[in-house]
Amino acid sequence: MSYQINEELLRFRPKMAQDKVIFNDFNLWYGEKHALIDINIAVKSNIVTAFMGPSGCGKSSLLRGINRMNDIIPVARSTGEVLIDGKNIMGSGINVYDLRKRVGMVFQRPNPFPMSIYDNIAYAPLLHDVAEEEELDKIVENSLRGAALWDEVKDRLDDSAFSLSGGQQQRLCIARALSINPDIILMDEPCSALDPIATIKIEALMRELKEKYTVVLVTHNLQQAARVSEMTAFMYIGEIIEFGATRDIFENPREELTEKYITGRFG
Amino acid sequence: MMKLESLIEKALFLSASFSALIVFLITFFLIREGVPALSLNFLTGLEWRPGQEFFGTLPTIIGTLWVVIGAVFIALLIGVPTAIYLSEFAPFWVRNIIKSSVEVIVGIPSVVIGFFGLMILVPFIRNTIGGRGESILAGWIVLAIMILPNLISLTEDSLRAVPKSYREASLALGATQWQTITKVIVPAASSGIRAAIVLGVGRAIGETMAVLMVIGNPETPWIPTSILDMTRTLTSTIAIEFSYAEWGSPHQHALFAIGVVLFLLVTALNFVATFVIRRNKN
Amino acid sequence: MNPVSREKIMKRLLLIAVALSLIILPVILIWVGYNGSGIISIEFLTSRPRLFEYGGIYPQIMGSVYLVSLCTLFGAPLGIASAIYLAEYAPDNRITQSVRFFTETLAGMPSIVIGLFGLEFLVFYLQLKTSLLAGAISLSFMMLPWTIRASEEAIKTVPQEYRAASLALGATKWQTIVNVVIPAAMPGILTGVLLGVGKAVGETAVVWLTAGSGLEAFVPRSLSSPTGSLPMYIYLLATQAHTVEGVQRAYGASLVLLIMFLGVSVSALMARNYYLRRLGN
Amino acid sequence: MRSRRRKKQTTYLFLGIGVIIGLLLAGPLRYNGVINDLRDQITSGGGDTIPTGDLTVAGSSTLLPITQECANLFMEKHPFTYISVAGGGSGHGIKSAGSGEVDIGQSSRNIKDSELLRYPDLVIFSIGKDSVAVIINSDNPLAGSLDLSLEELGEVFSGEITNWKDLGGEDHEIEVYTREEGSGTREVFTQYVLGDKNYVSTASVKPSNGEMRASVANNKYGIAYVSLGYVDEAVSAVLIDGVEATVENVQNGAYPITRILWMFTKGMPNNLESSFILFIQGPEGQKVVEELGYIPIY
Repeated sequence: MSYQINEELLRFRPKMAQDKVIFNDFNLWYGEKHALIDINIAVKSNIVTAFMGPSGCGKSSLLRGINRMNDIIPVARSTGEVLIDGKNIMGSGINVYDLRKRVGMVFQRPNPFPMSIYDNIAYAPLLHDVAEEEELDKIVENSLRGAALWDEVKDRLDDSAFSLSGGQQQRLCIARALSINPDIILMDEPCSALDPIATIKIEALMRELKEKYTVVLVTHNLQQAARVSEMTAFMYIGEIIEFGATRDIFENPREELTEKYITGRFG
Repeated sequence: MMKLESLIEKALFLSASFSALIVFLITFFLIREGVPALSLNFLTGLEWRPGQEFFGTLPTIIGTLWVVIGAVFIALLIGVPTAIYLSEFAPFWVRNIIKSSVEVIVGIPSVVIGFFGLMILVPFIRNTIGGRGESILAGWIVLAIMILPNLISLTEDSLRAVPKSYREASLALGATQWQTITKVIVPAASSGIRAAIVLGVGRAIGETMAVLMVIGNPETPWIPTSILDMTRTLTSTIAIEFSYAEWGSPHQHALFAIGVVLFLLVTALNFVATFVIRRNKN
Repeated sequence: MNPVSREKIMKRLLLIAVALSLIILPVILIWVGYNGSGIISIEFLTSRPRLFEYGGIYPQIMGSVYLVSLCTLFGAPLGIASAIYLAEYAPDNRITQSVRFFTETLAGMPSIVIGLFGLEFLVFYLQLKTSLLAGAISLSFMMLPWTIRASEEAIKTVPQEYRAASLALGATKWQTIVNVVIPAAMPGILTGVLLGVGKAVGETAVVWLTAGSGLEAFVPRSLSSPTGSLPMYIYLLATQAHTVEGVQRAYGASLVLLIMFLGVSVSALMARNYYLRRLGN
Repeated sequence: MRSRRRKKQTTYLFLGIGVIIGLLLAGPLRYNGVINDLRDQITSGGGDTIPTGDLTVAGSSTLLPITQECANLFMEKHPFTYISVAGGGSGHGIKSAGSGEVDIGQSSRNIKDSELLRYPDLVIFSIGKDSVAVIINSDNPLAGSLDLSLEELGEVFSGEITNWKDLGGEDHEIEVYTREEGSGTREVFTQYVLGDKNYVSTASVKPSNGEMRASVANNKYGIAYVSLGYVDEAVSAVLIDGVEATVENVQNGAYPITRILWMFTKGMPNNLESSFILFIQGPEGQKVVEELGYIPIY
């Protein structure tokens, strides 16, 4: 089995990039279940970092550690540190709502609100009072442009978000995440519910987004990780088995487990 | 911000507890007024003669059960097939028409249905079947009409909630549609149907005006032996006697005590319903 | 018998049951319409009752409107707030379970018991007298659990993904509920509230004991005025009229009440469709 | 701006609901205010002989039509009064008036000794009379000709005579209807006809005159007793000792079964209360009593 790794990605060296998110001895439990075990990695800024692994390995939980979305699960509890730009977001005195304003998130299935396209984007800026009414149109346009959706929807902003196709809906969700002007964008298997054409568009978008944002991608699709991410973490049953440049992971994995997974012998 | 959030949560909790508060108040006031009349004799006595201060409600309780059980049975006989038709066979537009027309029945004031029973149903029963017309049978029909709509829509909901894959699996095994319905879908929806029955029983026990107008309410109720017998229900006894009862008299206390019995019956049913629904979830 | 012919027979039996449940409504509607339409006139709808069984039913129509509006004013916000708590906040513990249990108990409470309670507690104990206020509050006790049930159901069917998306954008729980969950649940909530309104419009036993005699000649002048209502008027005339005139008025009032109920149902349907369209489903 | 539209729609919705509720509530309140203003003007300038003020009446639903109609007429005559009439039944009326919750109570049955003991301040007025007629179905072969003594009637209603055959009619069970315990009609019927006997236990209890009549009109073998005003061509009245139940026969004392309709106040009535009670007892009120099928007090 061979993977086609993007030319541009081959030039990437981890040392070239700055650390954006650092996990220090991060552990997470769901009730009795130890979901994440001693996570110690650093996500670099302005690249795409992929978390991959078989289902149930904890990759989504790890992603949700970055914007503390695990908090909304009543039985979840965690230890250790998660630093964003050097500041521990698990610490006391952190306003979780401000944190989430800095970290946009895109979910597995497109989940636009049952509102118009415009209102979907305007939702968060209005909520946080960041925008004057006049600026709102600008924010909507920029967010939609950022998600490469503007040209397709600019004449139908008042239509319901559900009138869009699945791929368009997912890009709308990306635009919505951009509307709060975050530093980091989390994507939780954003293409798993989409067809190949829509997937290609989203992947192209990810490559554009990393110019301005730090992108963290959860995927179970190895091809996708190889196509878009500079760095890849391979996880298995709550642990990081291997973390490094995507090229290294795919071409010379250090761990036997990684190799087995890459070559499709399990997972 | 967090403070506001927790304040809101507390306010919402208070709203939610309000219904509990009402139930407590109802219990308190019913018991306060009803307890003087509550005794073993009240529940097992056979004679109801308020003029002579005999307050035995056993025939009334049994009469209520007769009326309610029969009505629910008739409603099931008509309602479940209708629900099956709606969820399995009916084209979309037919379903819409039937559902909305059945739901309008809920809105017909019970007084109107009782009036209908008194003017049409009672003479019909007397002339074709016999007896006085005012009978348990008339009560069955009137009550069945009143609980039918809820029964149909709840049953239909639970039938529709059965996953499509069950149907496909059964049909793929060569079962006919009818076999699929009786062997797979109805059993799968049975807990929902059970809950609908319990709710129907509750509604039937509490129904007052319509039943009161057609079941005859004999002077001294007896334990019914035929469906053409007249009988009394708990609610009809309160409704017909309440307005003239002397305030503070044993008669008034006895009527409140009937209220207590009604309350207990309904609460017990609710226990059962909760139990049925909980078992459904597990 | 082979399965195919049995299937045919079964289907025929099914259709008989369907026909039976379908026939009830037209029979009653035609019966009421046939007997009641003769009396309906502008005069009947806009004047007040005279000499018990003559005159019109204007105060009764308005009385019903007042009672039901006030009852909705009390019942709906409380019901929706309770539903939000039960669906979004309530931890799965004893307290929540008992709150839910009591709500269900209230839903099953016979209306005559609620009427007795309204009379004891509101009319006598709180000294509200037989009045608009006492009637409306008692009615709202009846309506409350239905609103709670329907709204909770509606709120629970809002997909979890909406909440996750909103929270991930930095919205607080309450902001999420107000801006995303409630609008998405609106069709269900509206239907629930209007269902409760429909129940309240036709309720007799409760208003009998708490609101008024039914024969009132004026629209209520204040919250403490006795208030007539259509169901009570129908009950009085259906059972106590001396003459054909009176019975005819009972039918006429029944027709008006049915039309009011249909009006509420149709507006429920329209509101529901409007919201569904806006939500784009 | 698109952004505002969504918020505005919601705002309009709530505004609309608010306006509707406001209008509904404003109606009664505004009316109240106007009346009070007018009343203040009148009372400050006029004498104290004009009845003004609010009056509440509650009790028997038998008297309800009389009181309601008289209240309407009274209010037309005295525009600055407001009389609200509630039902609730005789027991409710006695309790409410006795405890001062309403100004005037009304009852279609006699006040019991125990009630007089509990509410010793009650001052009692009669506003009309009622008579009770026994009715059978018009298709009954005996219709129009049935003539019973009070004693025979007692045997019919207590179940000692159970077959029409025994009264000279068809061979069929007699189906008895009666009013509920506590009803004034029942009380007077019991007093004159049954004495100490119990009603036959298969007697069907009907909570109103109208239902009594409707039941007999629909039942060829039924027998019931109703207020005189409810006798019409749909049913046939039974002669008692040869006397027909008519207003004249009641007034001249030939027809035996009568009762009195009562009103009462707590303590001596004030100006407004006495004006209203006098109005009902006067010619206009008694005309209403008569029109509604009851018997005037004089």
